[in-house]
Amino acid sequence: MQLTNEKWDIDEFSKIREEVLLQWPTGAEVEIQEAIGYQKNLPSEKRFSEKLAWAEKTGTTLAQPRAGVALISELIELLKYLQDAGGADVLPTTIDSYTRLNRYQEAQNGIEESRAHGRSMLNGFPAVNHGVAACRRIVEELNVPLQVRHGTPDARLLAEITLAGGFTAFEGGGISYNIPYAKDVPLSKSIRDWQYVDRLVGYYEENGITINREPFGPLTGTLVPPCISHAIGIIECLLAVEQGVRSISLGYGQCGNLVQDVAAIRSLKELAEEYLSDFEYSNVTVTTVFHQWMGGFPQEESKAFGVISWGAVAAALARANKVIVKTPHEALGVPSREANAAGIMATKQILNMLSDQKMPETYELFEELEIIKKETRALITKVRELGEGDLAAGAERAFQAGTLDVPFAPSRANAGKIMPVRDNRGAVRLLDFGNLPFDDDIRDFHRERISQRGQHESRDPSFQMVVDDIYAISKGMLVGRPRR
Amino acid sequence: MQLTNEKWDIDEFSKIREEVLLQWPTGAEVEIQEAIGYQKNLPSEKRFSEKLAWAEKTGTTLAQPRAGVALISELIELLKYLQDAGGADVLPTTIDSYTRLNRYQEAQNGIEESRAHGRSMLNGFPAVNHGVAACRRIVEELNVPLQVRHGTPDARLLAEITLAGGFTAFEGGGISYNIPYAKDVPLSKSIRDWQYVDRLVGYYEENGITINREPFGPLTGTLVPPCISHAIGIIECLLAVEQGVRSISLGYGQCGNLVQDVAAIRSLKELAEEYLSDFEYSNVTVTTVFHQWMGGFPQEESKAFGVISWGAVAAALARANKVIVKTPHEALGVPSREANAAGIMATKQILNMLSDQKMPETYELFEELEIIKKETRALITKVRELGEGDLAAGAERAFQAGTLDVPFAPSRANAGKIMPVRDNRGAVRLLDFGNLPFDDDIRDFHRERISQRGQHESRDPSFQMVVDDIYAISKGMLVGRPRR
Amino acid sequence: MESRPTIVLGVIGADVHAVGNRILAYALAEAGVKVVNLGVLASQEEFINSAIETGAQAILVSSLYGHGEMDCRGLREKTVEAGIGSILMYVGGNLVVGKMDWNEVEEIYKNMGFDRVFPPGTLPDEVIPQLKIDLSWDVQMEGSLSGTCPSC
Amino acid sequence: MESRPTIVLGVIGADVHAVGNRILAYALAEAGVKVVNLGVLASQEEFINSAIETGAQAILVSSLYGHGEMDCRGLREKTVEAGIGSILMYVGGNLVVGKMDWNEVEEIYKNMGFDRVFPPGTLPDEVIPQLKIDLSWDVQMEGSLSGTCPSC
Ligand code: B12
Ligand code: B12
Repeated sequence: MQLTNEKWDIDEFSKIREEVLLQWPTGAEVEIQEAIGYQKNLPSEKRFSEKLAWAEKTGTTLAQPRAGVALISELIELLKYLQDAGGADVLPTTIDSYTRLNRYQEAQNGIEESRAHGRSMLNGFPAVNHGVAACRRIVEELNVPLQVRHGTPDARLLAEITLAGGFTAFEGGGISYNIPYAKDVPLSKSIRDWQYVDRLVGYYEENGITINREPFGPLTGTLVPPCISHAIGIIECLLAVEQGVRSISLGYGQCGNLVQDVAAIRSLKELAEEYLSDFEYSNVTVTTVFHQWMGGFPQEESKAFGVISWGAVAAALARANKVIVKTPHEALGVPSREANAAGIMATKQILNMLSDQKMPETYELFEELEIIKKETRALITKVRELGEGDLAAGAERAFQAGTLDVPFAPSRANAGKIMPVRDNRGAVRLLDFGNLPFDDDIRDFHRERISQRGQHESRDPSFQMVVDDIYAISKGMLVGRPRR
Repeated sequence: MQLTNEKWDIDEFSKIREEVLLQWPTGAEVEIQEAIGYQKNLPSEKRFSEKLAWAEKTGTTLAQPRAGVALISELIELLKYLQDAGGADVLPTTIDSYTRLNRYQEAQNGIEESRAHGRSMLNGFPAVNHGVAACRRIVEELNVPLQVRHGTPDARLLAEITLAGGFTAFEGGGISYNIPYAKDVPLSKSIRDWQYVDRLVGYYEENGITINREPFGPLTGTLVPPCISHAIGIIECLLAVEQGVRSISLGYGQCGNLVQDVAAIRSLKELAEEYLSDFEYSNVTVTTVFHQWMGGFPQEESKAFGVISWGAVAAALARANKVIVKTPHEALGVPSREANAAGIMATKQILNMLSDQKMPETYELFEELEIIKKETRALITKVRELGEGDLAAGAERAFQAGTLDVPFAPSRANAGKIMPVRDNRGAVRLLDFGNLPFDDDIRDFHRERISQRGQHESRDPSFQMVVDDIYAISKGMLVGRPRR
Repeated sequence: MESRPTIVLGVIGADVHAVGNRILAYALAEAGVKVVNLGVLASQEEFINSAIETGAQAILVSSLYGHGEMDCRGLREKTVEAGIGSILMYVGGNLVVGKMDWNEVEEIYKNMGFDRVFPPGTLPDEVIPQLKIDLSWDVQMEGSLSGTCPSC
Repeated sequence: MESRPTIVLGVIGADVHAVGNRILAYALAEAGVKVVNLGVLASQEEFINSAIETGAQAILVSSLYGHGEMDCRGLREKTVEAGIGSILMYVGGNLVVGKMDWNEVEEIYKNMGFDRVFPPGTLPDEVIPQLKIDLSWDVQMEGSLSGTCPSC
């Protein structure tokens, strides 16, 4: 079957669906009509899309943590704490790594080991193993909307179970949950499997239930230039909308330079809306998500608070609709609930203090906005070209050709030829363009910015500079200056 | 004796000096020539003025905590910890409240009670009681410059002892250490007593020893509009320079609106240099000090980290030469050494991450800068007028007339007629001008800004709005919006 | 009891923290209390003398700066000596140096003879209803504060 | 021993954290080690087979994502079965779920048969000298890293 960006025929979908629900015994619990009925009865304050619409209307930035543990009642307790003590505006359920790779048997062992050890031995919640009823218990115990956050190349069964379980938002996408999260999964497979998820969400939508979908913006979290994540996010957005999705949140991982970060969030929304109208989709709501720094964190909690707060500042000034919050334990391990709540509280203090302040409008900001747009358009144009108009096929071929390329990604489907580095102000630029389809204007811009830094540091930009940048924030800096 | 801004005659100074040194037995330990010799032998990395010069040259913002406990070895241990674990660039010794009011006997009791209880019963270090040798032990045990920080209307003996003890910087001033710190001390007395301190510093200067002097910028720390602290800081600067001081740091307490805060730091330095040259003083080095939010803090440590970090952002973007750091314990009590170090580390993480980023230059920033300058000039012009050219006499009369007025100050010398309030973006404006000598342009500016907020909140600006603003940051906001 | 109780308010010892005192005075006055405000730097003697002079029903002591323990010691004994030993006494603020377990702090001050001890960050809204109970008096609070500042 | 030791490097289990692995591979290669890099998602079998095939002197296991305890269990036993039971074994990364006392973590992994256990945030500069000692080999490190990335 050829990979194309076309809405799946309902019969084809239903056929595959039968197989999907057989992947693990809990699949049998899913009854789509009953699930739609369940979703219909959820109060509006538990619907993700409605909370996002409110945020957009009021100019609020919602704060959302990451959190997931192996067992149900522990998860409920944890999420309640983050809601009540932490003040989280919306909640996640983060899925464990075995489930993400469809290793449900290992997840089952993890559940049992967790029961035996009395502490979570899994780094997230194995929702498939726990099943539909367990998800509903979670949804019912909490007062705010819940999203599934994971990193699963094939999330079909996970989506079936959690959406039937009352979750109203689902993170991921065929590219963004493959390239950073897998080694050997072909893009043609993950994109198709995510078309399934989007078709399922589209089916709910046709039945009056809006489920929010959020491509994973930060990718590898490590010096990803905005144009790369923008191009991928917008393609996933368009693929999702084709399958009937109508509520989309596009994410971006903080790079650390304020001007670049604010320009990134603004351009992301503007570009997405531009492409949606270009492709003649209507009635789609696009919101933005800002991820606090996704790369290596400092180990000291107080320094981590500094990083978290700076992320909150950028989210606030960019007027992102949602910010994903890090914790003071980030460098060490899955956070305690107290550390998790602390991250939310520090973030909200900043969001509130800045809610009435604006990012100064400058030429510099405008310039950054324009360069991101130009780069992103170049990447997407090439995808369209390679796919002969089809975005799904084009995306696969673009990765083959390296015209889409994610830095530091584990996937063999990724060329891994581009090399990002910070410029003298800390903005992320490209030292090596790999096969990115950029014209000379763009290339000159990057080269000039990087050479300013080289001069300042009296060294030639090289991989050593990149390594220095990778460690920089964890060592208390933004730009990885040479050690004295 | 009439209060005038004239350099004290050395004989007059020496005569009073004899009395000062008799105020407490430890005064006998001070031998000025020997002290000058001691200061001369201090290595340059322990000299405050040199560290500041380095900061200015390299564009670095130095981080300084507040810290002081009752007993000597505990103080040394504390300061070492802040230097080594916290990474403080320069160190303080904060003086206890009894010493600040020259109640040396009560301070003595505090020392003894602290020994008995095994915990510091004093909120600072009683340097006068401990004497010269104790101060030198402190200076010798540490590797960075040390400043005396206090709040003492009559700091003559404290200055004698600590400067002979090897401290290289001394905070305070005849206005800024009276109005917020005393109730019944006449300005004529405190200004004169601070002329003494400045004359002493000038004497060291004449002998080749530069002691940095720093008027206390934040005053009551609570919604003090920049023009008020600027006018007072600049007057204290000019008074100090007249007595021979050559290294001056001018401080400002964060208000919370980024544009206003950056404009405040920039205008402070520009105005000071303008007045210094206007009064034809030369060879004076002016640096700036940014105080993280000095009003009521939130009780949750994580929220306090948010406030601290936002202060660090403003300090970094304003390119202040020094930032005075708060701690996550601020709302609760004198911080543990760990909490104190945590505040420094969070601050330095931000300072470093922002060191290569710049405040965007906008019209808004320029406008804010100009209004602060205009207001400050109006206040200082009136002081000159009232003093018939003499700044010392003028300052006293300005407070009498209420043309200089500090909000929420305890001093009877202060009119207490002005009333600050935040505008709709959180900048501090004046709701009631009291007797401030402002023209209609300035008044209209404030009124317009405040009325924008009133409209936004659908309520008339009133004292209730001021009360809401006083609590706002401690309740997680910047602007005290009406409770719903 | 008279419909408007009188209370003496002040910040004790060498403490100059004026902001909370201003707001307390304002809020209490708005609630209908007759406030005798000593302001900052108030000595034990001033508290007692004012209470006697004005026939006050309560003494509200603030201490923010950390020396409260030393400054408040003996105050109850002095009220006894002065013949007003049963006067209601509140204390509030940052009552010890440093962050300390609240139960311990409360204990220290109760042992000194204070009837109620209030933690850092106490809002007027939390004090006034308590005062109403302890003085069995009808608070005239209508919604939240409003109007202009009486003392400034 | 041969002047350039061979080591097998990889991220074990279902773990996809690729960045530290890249940097370790790069730094070890720069220091003169022959690096057989399995990358992420490496199984116990892959570690053992590669070590046998390449005659490696050490196995360096990374686990960042928290499932290390479950993923590493039995690895030493498998080396014994495969006849390379005395091969040097290091493990490093974020080795358990959550923040846990480091001594406990080290103990858990030593009991599993690892020779050395490295805490989160370990820099290559700290690993290479240790490897030098354990393999009694002359590191060819000159100052810090330099040159261009070999693997990217
Ligand atoms: C970037 C990142 C990601 C990226 C990874 C992209 C990619 N494919 O590489 C993304 C966003 C995809 C991601 C996903 C996940 N992550 Co992640 N991630 C991080 C993060 C922020 C930085 C990791 C990094 O690149 N560091 C920089 C490199 C240079 O350092 P390093 O990896 O630590 O490696 C160095 C040292 O540890 C040491 N070292 C490592 N191995 C070895 C081995 C030996 C023998 C020696 C001597 C030394 C050594 O040397 C390396 C070089 O200096 C860390 C937290 C942190 N450190 O701040 C979390 C973290 C590792 N992730 C975590 C988790 C849980 C996940 C997820 C499960 C999602 C979730 N629940 O939140 C998924 C897992 C997916 C999977 N199957 O593996 C947790 C692990 C928790 C735990 N152990 O308790 C962490 C600690 C965050 C946290 N506090 O929750 N993550
Ligand atoms: C502003 C401020 C200052 C200003 C005060 C200006 C002025 N003249 O008013 C300045 C900068 C001058 C200052 C100076 C000092 N300060 Co100061 N200051 C503060 C700060 C930041 C806010 C205080 C404030 O105005 N809050 C807002 C008002 C509305 O709240 P409040 O004062 O807490 O009062 C409310 C409640 O507590 C309660 N309440 C108060 N009293 C009572 C009494 C009763 C009976 C009841 C029911 C309720 C009640 O009701 C009030 C209204 O809601 C606090 C820390 C904080 N809270 O964040 C430190 C703080 C109080 N200061 C402190 C210290 C130590 C000092 C200094 C000694 C300097 C130093 N070593 O750092 C000097 C002391 C000078 C002196 N002699 O008193 C410490 C006290 C430490 C301790 N107790 O362990 C604090 C806690 C900071 C800290 N963590 O170190 N300070």
